Amino acid sequence: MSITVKFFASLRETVGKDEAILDPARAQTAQQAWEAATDGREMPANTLIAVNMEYAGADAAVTDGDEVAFFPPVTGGGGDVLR
Amino acid sequence: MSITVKFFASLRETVGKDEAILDPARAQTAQQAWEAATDGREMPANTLIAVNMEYAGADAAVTDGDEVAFFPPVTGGGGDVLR
Amino acid sequence: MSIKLLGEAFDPWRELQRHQAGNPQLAGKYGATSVFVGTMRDFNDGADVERMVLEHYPAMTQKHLQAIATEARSRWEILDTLIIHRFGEIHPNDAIVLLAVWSAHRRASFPACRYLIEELKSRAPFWKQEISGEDARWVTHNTPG
Amino acid sequence: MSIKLLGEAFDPWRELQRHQAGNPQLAGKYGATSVFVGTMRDFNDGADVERMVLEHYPAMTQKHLQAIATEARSRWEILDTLIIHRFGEIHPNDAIVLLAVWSAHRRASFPACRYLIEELKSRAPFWKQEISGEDARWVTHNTPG
Repeated sequence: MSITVKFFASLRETVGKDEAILDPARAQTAQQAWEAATDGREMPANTLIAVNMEYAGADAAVTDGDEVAFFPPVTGGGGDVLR
Repeated sequence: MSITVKFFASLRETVGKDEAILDPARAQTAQQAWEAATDGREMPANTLIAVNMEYAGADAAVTDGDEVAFFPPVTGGGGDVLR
Repeated sequence: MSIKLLGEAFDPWRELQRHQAGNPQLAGKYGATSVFVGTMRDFNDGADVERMVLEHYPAMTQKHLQAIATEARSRWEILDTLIIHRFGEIHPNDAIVLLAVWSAHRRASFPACRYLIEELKSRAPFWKQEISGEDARWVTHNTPG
Repeated sequence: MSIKLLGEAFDPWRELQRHQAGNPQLAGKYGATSVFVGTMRDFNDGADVERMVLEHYPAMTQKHLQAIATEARSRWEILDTLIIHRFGEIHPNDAIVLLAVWSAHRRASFPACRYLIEELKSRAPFWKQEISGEDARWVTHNTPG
């Protein structure tokens, strides 16, 4: 019985962990999952959220068995300047 | 001292030759070169003309040493239906 | 429709050869193939970035690339698509992404190929980190074009 | 900038490999490669066309492909272009034309590649003839897309 929280890229380094396992009682929304997994840290403004691999808002519902991911803006692909 | 006249693709078959060499005195325009090279045949409506490898109109000047070409609409490339 | 995530360098042209050879049912059906390859450039503005590390969110990446390809097929008449994206350590001149679209006509293959790269860059969960010696710096945003 | 007119079948992907291998000065400079390959399709509307013969006007073809490539370079920031066009006898699934553009950014490579094929199809002096047994029929016009 748990919610899996994942952090990627610079956000993983900011929060100092790549994953947290939460008791589902601790979070009914993605925002609450963030807070429970980061000990109440403020979420950076440009954070992207995915619930079960789909983009979602901070108020998206989360429930037992869900995977909630937090990450910075994506920078994949090629064919552009990097700086 | 001559003007070279060339015919391509279906037009080559229509006029029954791929090349004619003209006395420059016989043609001052591409139109006149066509007439001299085809014994006065009428030029099909969609005929394209090139003088020295550049597209030109029927009234384009031609002179000694020039190469005048007559051909139907172009159909090169790929990636389309042929019929 | 084929999607590959690769942890090692690949030759995009060999992958295209292989894909066509492995899909003989396509032969004679397509008149148009549009391909885009995104490649890591040198950093010639004085910075000595030696390589990049490309992190991704594997399950979500796979799912989103699939969704993007499916969306392209619903918008244009496409016979097949191939998407290959690198992750891990990447060096200058390495291909990062390969996108290919096979269709009967170029009026489908061109916009579909462009659509794939724009969607991929805005939605697929990849993150680039530039490495210079001991120094690692996250790339914070993609440029639009 | 390379332009080839070929009388025999070619593998577009091998040509791209070869072109990049032969131009090591490009390595690390391009971030974007856009490619278009036009291929002969089967004739599946009941007609039994077995092959085509593609006639051209060699000196003018070379000159016009050169002009089209030069025009593309003046419109977009392009590092290199490769144009290969077949002539002579062509069979289903043969590549007819290959167009490739290397540039720093995809905002240049995509429109330049599209420009090359549209200009080539409207200006380059090639003529297709379909062959069915003893029967030869000139293709009278290209479709727009």
